[in-house]
Amino acid sequence: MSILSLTSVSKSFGALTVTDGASFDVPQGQALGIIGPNGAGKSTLFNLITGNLRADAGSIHFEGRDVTKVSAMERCLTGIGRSFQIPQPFEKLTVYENLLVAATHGRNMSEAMVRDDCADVLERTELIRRANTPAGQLSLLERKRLELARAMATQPKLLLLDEIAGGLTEGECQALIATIKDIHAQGVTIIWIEHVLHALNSVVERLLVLDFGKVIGLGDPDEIMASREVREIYLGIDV
Amino acid sequence: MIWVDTIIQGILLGGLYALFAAGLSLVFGIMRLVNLAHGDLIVMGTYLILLLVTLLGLPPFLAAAVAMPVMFCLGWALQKFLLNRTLGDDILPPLLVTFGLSIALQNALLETFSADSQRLPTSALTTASVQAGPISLGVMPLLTFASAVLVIIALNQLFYRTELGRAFRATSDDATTASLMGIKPANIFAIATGIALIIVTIAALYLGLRANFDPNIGPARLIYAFEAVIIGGLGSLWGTLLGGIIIGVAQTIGAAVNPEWQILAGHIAFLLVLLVRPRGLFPRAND
Amino acid sequence: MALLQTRDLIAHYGDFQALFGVDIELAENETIAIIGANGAGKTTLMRSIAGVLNNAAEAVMFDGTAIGTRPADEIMAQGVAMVPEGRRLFPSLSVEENLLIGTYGRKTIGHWTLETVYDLFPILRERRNSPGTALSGGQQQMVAIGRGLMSNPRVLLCDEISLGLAPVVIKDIYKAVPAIKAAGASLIVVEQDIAQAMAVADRVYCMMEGRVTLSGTPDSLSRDAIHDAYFGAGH
Amino acid sequence: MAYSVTTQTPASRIASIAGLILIVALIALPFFAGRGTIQDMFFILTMLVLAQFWNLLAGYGGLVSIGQQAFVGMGAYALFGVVILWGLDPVPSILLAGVAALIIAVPTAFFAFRLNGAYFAIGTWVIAEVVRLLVAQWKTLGGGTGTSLPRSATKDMWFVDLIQDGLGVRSAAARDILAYWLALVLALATIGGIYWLLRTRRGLALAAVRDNMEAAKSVGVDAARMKWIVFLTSAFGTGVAGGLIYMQKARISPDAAFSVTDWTAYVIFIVVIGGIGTIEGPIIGVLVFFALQSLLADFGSWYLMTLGVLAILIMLVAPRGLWGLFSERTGIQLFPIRRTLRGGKLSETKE
Repeated sequence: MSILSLTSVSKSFGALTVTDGASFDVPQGQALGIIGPNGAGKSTLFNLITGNLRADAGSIHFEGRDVTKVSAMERCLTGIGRSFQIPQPFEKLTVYENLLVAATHGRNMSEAMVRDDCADVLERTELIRRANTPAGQLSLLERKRLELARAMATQPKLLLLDEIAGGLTEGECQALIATIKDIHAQGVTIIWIEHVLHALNSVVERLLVLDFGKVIGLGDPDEIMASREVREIYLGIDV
Repeated sequence: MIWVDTIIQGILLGGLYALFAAGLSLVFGIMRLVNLAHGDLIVMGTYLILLLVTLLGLPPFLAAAVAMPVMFCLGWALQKFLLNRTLGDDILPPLLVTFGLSIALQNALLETFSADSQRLPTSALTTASVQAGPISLGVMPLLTFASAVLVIIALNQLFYRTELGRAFRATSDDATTASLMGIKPANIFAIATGIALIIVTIAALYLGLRANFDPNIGPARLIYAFEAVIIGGLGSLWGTLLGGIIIGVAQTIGAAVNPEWQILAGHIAFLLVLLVRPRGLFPRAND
Repeated sequence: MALLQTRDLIAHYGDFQALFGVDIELAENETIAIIGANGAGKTTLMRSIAGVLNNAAEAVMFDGTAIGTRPADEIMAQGVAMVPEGRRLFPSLSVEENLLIGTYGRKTIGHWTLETVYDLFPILRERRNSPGTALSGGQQQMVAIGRGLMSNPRVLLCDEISLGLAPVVIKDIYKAVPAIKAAGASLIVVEQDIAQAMAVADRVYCMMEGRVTLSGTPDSLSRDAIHDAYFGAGH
Repeated sequence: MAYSVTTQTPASRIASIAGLILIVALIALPFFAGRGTIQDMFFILTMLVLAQFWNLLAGYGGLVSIGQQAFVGMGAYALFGVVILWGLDPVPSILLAGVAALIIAVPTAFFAFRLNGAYFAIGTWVIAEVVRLLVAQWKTLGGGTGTSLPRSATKDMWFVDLIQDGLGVRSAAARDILAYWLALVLALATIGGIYWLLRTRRGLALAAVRDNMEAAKSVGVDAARMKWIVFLTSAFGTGVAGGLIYMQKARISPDAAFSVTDWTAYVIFIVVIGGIGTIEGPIIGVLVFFALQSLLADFGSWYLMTLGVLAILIMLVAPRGLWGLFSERTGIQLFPIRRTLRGGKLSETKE
């Protein structure tokens, strides 16, 4: 059964169409990667799925329910969690408090009930030693981890990751991949936008290629990457 | 017939409110700044004109012409040295600084000119009226309205026909990119506030000629101006004129029913528009 | 001597450090390309040179003067113009007005005028009175480049000018580069499209994580070296 | 070892002990202070309450209102209304004052929330004007000229007899003492209530929305509901304070009860000077404000001019106010809300 399904979803900003009739399904428990050149509309697609943007046309179903017109806040409560491409921490709150906001509101529970869960997420994302540091003081890697941790704190069924590995060193990237694999192994469905292909390919089972807001390829990662068309569009070079 | 007269008086009154509002609208349009001292600046303009009239013996219209460059410089300096420093993502600093300015200005006027109400000297012109069929129209209200229309035409010409207007629009769209094109947003903002204070001077002239004034009436002028701007839709100058007219007509109709209801009727008209069209009658697309 | 140079350029956004000591050089009449993945610091580098971000004075040298602390409008007046990422046309200005903004408040003497820009991109002459936002992406990019040229700059900074454009359109836009060089400007081109960068540039810098990881002439750089510098080793 | 959370700091522990001593002293004040001091303290405490609620709105909720006089005036008029028309005792009527303010806060929010930022500010001001003009039409309460509380009502107020006998003071002084004690209760409840709110998950949500609205929505924070909660809470508290202030004054008029200077401008200055966005700020601010007023009150408009200029300077030079300056230097917070995680892996090594 598919946990998420998009049917002919479109979005324009003025004359510019950034999502152009996107239709695809994500089966429960799968990890789907999304690639495409800059400006292809990847982040817009995410914002449409999470409700930070409202689609102009088409419909989005989550667990069989039509959520096309549902707010971002409610979509979070139904089980859609996300990270932002440019980390958006609550800078004046500590790392622990960042998670606490997400856990108490995203799951509608009291602080005492979620305390240990938050600590657990902090341990798994290797942020525990920074628990009491204001998020504004974190390094890039830590901010990326916090994005992941905060999304995890809402205990999502579907987790959307937006370029979470970008700008990290190889070692940092490997550690992050391990964390994401671990989350995936627990049955969380993942959709992941990433430029760092090797990171993406070590996790996802399916790959979706976006260009000019259109889905131009969807399938097995190796086959997709092997297709000449995709290589040309994505990298702009014949490799 | 009395109703037609009431409505026409209201439309002409709307001209005055549009004059109050045009400066506020200009400044907001370019730098998204709401100047809470706007009403007090109008009152200050009126006192400046009064001062020129009494000290130099100038007729009010000439005094206003002399006051304009002074007010321009004041606006320029105010923006350059004070208000520019408050602009940013946080809305608190500009609000609180202009609110502090409003209180300080009001009390400076009180200290200097006392709380007694004053009036600019009237002449034959200011009390004259013309007969249009069965309706008698004051020359002063007609002049006020004509001035409002002229100010709005002039602003539109400035915006769409001059290099400065181009820079205004570009800075309003995107100040960072404008600076990449060699425009200094800080200077553009200072000039805009200077121009707003020229319009304030025109509004001040008619405010002083039309009725008595004292240092405390600024905030009410700010509120009328604000209502006209919101009704018209943020950033639309012709909308601002229409907004002024709606407030003016509502007030004269309210006053015709019961003199105590004049101000209230204007506010209620504003709330009704807000209820039906939260973004005003002519909203700009990209706000 | 280099026309434009950065020396140990460091940039922060709040607590977050985006550039860690970047050194690049641009000679008179040269074109250099900066390549790198998202978040590598390319746009930050451009914004630092153009004066949107403040740096140490000596960190950016132009024509022998330290300009690192100058505001954007002064740097522009000195002769460094920028075509910003995402084109950033002024939505309330027409095409022609957008171009004229490049000459605000000064008389510029040089090759580029409304006429010569229209000759470079003839389609803009037809659409001169349309609002900038009504144009296609490629046409908007032409306006953005034209707007930068109108000040007759000595250095033109082009940030991701092929972003979101179809390959055919990108080719069209890059056709203008020889004319721009012929009129006497030096170019810094930020590109994600590696092939395009290689084709147009005299020299290439590759950035990763706020540092230059590779530089040289296009011929001297192997595909593998670029890949490693671009994505990090291991792919 | 399991994890635990604390918000206490050494400074806050000392502060809470000092606070308890201060509260006892304040309760006992009428036993040894003169009537003038009691009246001054009443003024300080009621202004503090207004300042705390405006700070909750603007400092924590990001809702800059210039229309707080609507709630002061409405609360005050409601109190006069139920005392004069229904014959209720003024003391319990203070709570009805809050309810009345709450009732007009609902339509106010409905209109004002349609406006953003600065326009929200003026919008609340317009609505306050509308309420003032409507109340001025209420002829039974004196219309535009206002009215007084009937002597019978003020004389027989709850507790006045007790205080009169217990402290051996005259009826007028006993009423002042009663008003003072009520103001003290209100101020403590306000500070305690706001501190409690900030320490709940709603308080976290407020901070999150202030930092990053989009991200807050994406983790399930209902930003719209937070706005309503803050606005209505602040209206209720401001209305209660308004009722209490005019119970003590015993005379009301629309111009005084809906004065933008008295009930909003002063309050804004108090918060800005003391430090916006902290509980300590309004406390410091009201003390500075009272000191300035005592020094400069004879100079009339010079006093207000000074306040206006001072607020501008603070906003430009030290936007976090006097407490902010102190707190940044020393790191001291008397009302800490930061949750510190302890135990577990954090206790393995000292940080």
